[in-house]
Amino acid sequence: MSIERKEVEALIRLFERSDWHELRLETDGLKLVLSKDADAAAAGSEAAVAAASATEDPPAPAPEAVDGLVPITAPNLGTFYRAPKPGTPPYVEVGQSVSETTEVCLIEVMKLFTPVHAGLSGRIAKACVEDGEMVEFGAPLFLVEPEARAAETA
Amino acid sequence: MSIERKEVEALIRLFERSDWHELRLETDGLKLVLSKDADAAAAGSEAAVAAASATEDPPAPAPEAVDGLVPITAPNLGTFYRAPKPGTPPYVEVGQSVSETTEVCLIEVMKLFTPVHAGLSGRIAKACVEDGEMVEFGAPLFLVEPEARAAETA
Amino acid sequence: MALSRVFVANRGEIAVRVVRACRARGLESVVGVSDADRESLAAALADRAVVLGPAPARDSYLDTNLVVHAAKATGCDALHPGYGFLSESPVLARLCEREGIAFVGPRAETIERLGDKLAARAVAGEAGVAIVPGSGEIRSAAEALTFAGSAGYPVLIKASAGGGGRGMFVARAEVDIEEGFERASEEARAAFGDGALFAERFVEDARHVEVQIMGDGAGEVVHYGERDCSVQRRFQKVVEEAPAAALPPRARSSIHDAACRLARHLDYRSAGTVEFLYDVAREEAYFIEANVRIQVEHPVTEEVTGVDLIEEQLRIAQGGGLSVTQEDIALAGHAIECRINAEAPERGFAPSPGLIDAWCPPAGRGIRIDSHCRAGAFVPPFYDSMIAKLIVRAGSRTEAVERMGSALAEFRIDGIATNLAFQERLVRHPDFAANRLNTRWLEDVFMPSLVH
Amino acid sequence: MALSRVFVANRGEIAVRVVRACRARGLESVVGVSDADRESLAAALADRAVVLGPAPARDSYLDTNLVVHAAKATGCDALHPGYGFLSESPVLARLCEREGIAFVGPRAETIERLGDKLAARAVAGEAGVAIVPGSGEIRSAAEALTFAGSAGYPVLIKASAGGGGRGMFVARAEVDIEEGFERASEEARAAFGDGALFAERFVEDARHVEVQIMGDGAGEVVHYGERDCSVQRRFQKVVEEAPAAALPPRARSSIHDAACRLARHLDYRSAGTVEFLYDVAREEAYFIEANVRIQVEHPVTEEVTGVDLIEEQLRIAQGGGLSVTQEDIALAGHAIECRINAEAPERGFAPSPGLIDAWCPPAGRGIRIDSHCRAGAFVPPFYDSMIAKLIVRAGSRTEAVERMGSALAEFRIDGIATNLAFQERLVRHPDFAANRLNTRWLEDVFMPSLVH
Repeated sequence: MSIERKEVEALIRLFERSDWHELRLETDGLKLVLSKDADAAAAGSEAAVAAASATEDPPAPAPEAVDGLVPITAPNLGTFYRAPKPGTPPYVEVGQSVSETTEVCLIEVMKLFTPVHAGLSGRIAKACVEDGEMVEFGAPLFLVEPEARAAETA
Repeated sequence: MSIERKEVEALIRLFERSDWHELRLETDGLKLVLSKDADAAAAGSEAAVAAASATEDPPAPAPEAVDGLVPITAPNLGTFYRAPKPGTPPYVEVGQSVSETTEVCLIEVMKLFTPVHAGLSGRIAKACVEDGEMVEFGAPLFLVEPEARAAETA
Repeated sequence: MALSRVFVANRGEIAVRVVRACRARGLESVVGVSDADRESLAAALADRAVVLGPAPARDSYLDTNLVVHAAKATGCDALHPGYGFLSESPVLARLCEREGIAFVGPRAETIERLGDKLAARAVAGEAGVAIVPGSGEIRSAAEALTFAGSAGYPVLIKASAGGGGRGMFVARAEVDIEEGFERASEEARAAFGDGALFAERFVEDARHVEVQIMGDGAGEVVHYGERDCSVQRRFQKVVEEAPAAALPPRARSSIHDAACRLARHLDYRSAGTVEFLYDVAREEAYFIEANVRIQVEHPVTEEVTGVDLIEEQLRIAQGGGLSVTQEDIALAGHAIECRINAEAPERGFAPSPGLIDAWCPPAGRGIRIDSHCRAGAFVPPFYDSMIAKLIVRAGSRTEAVERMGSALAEFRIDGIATNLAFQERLVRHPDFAANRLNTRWLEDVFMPSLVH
Repeated sequence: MALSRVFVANRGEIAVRVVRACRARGLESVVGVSDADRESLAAALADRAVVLGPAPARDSYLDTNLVVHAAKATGCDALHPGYGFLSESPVLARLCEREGIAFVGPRAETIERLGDKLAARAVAGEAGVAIVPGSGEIRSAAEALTFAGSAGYPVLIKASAGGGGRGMFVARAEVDIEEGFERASEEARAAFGDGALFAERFVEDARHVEVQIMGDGAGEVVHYGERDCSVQRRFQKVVEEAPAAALPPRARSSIHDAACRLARHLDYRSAGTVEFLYDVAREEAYFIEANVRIQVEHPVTEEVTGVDLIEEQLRIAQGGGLSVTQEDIALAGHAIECRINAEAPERGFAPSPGLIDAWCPPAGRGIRIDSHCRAGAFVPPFYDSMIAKLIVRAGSRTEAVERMGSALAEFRIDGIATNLAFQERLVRHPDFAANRLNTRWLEDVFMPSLVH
């Protein structure tokens, strides 16, 4: 083998993080093919081995589309408030349409209240946090069905 | 990704040590193909990356055939003597034919002299150690051209 | 005060260190991390980790309100600021006070009085602690000239608000004063938003020595001996030792006394360091400044005294006072710390963040590693480049130097550039072994010796 | 004797430990390894490594002639045997003597006199050291019965040549004697090729305590306090501590004196351990045996005394004598060692050799790891399963127990089964915290508590 193990490891990590769908590497004695496409057939003889069982924890929630829904995430840690003031109606309700500049909630840090904007157009599909709860940076506050898709299902 | 990195690493190591020519693994999100056969074409799109440079040290000398020559190795650490006694002719000379039971040298440990047998039939192609030198376990003492090949080149 | 849960307002090795100390004292810990540190060792070891904000420190670790909000929201009744970041911010200390959170450090007013260098010099004067002959605030090059005329050259012009070597300039003769004043003033404004300057005598052959003190906040103060941190690059410490083996006994006891006097004068609470410039030729030590927090180099003191300074800080915050009297504190052996950084000395010490592929630290008798790194850890590009502190202790300085050389040689880190080889060459230099060092040795003697 | 190069006749962590100590004393080191240990850490750190023979220990580490030949052929003038393997072989010591190689250990005659248990008891008697009431050699079940009748039950029947728990049997009443004699005799023959037995009173509530001694070979002897190694499984130590906190002061000083008396009686050279059985009910300590080598658990003594026992052994071999007098040796704090093994406690402690995928040991203040392992290392199936010694020190036993629990929880080893979780449960058991332990606690109390 003329390729170092750590190089292979580094490549695999790089690949996992990348947008690439396939990575193919050939050196003197080793050929490495990584693919995220389950349909991409790998050639060669069928010296298959049983797949090792997967035990990794589910990935942490990230601001990516889930079932076509896009989260609005917390810009920092703070306390989540759905309404401008106690006793007033919430900024948004589930089912309501929002545009990029719609204020959807407040995040409070030491009595400083900062409005959070939707950041995209669409329809509020779900509220993820209870009023008055602490949220961390990056936590999903609402799930939004983006406009294009909302139009389809309307 | 539902496969753990360490599992991939373990597989690669396993593969490197094995006699297998190809290993193919599919799990939920990852497809891994390892091949020692430079001709085995891997399918999929051509998202090739430049091969990482290989910097691993050459493997330590092992009792394996080199250029078709087979080493006779030291059974333990000791002092190597080519002749039964000082002033007497050596057990074997380069070019000489040996059989499995031919004594080829002595290894001395604290004045205890143990003969080393050739262990195979063939022709002594090279003496690797000077008389009186310390050798370690596994060190090549002689290189032997095995009988079959010796017959060919004779 | 009965405390139960400590908010750790820091990252890296000191966050790990504080989490471990909390556990040792039966306290829970919550660490506030940035997005880049979600997977950090401190986050894994603490009872809980919360993500404050995105990776840049100003949006996470340096946001005072965010930090205190997180501490309150997670039910913490104490906050440890570590070093760097907000550790010397009187605003944080005051906010904690107001919110009923025990700040593990001095009172806000102490931080204020010692945080500004001019104010600190005044305090030292009140406490009868000698300071290097220096000016009050200087507002013009002309004022600097006048001072230099009476104190003699060379003269150091430096920012009042500063620290870390920024806003400093050495004037070796009259002709340098004008330029020095302008440059120092500019840098001070740029770095600290405050152009106030002062000037002082520049000691050519100087050692940086500092005394570790601890106070209960009610007048009781002890010291844990001194450290020598003369090996510096651009005013940043590179190697630290305890004790300062080169100090004559008289100078040693004089700085111990001065440090305690200063701390007692302020009813100092928690851990602090009083820094002195030791004039080798005159055998005199002058007060430089006080650091109102635990310091990076605190482990060398721990190794020669056997005390755990972080646990002691926690005990004081809990209202338990000092665990020892001065008589109980005995020093034994010698300890050295090398700061291991993700940086490439051969490329001007450029930071080298990235993925650590292999992490094989030395181990065994007399070896201590304070670090948040391990194989597979990612060194983010947003923060300080320190990835480990390698600390050795031995019976004597000579043995400790030998042990440090071997330990550095054994330490293997793959995947990123480090200063391991640089540090090894440094501690194996004959001047280092012989303790022929001063604050300029690294730049004037050692660095040039590497060029070939 | 001016020495320059030490042959390390061992493997694993102790080989690494000896290599480092050689370096600290300015000595070169050559390590003799088996084929399986070519890539070991000791081989990498030593100035040179030579491959003695194939993996099985009898063809490499246990071949006396091979070891001495390798030492001579590589120009070594001293040999350190570590522990286990040939460390207590008088043949090796004598061969070294004959070949002009300084054996880092006692003289061959000392090893002979203390190596056989019956002979050792006789020596103890000469030196006025109390032994547990016991018999001379017993040649039949009848002789065992006679002894038990006078000393009282229970009685321990054990092999004279033995060690490590093999060839031992407890007879609780007359009816057990016959079977015990037969089984112990059989096991003794099988394990040691020598069926000689003796019997002694079995102390029900006993602690295993031992005194670390060091002699210059010319009559000067010091002790470094004692250790408590009561936590044992099948007579194998699992956890060791220093000091033995449960010992009353009178018993403590009595074993110190007895150990020194024994060592002085033999003009003992190098490091040794005198083991005692402490009868908790009677508050009496009886001599068990002496170990004529450095022991696995020596680091706990180093941590509370500050001395480096391996370096001290080397100094004595170099003719430098003892570095300290008894008055110089002061104890501070408490240290605990847990043996970390590649074994699966839940599968009857089956050894689990294999490849270590991840190796993330705890680190920081008060933590010491003595180990030859790292990520990517292969634990070969041919030898002892110990892969690390985790040692903690703290100001008190309570703090040390807490630190050990945390350190074990932090320690992560992937790829092979280990006893980390087992050790963590052990040190977190209320009996362990309260130091309510004896030599049978692990098997009689702790192990059953794991069953659910």
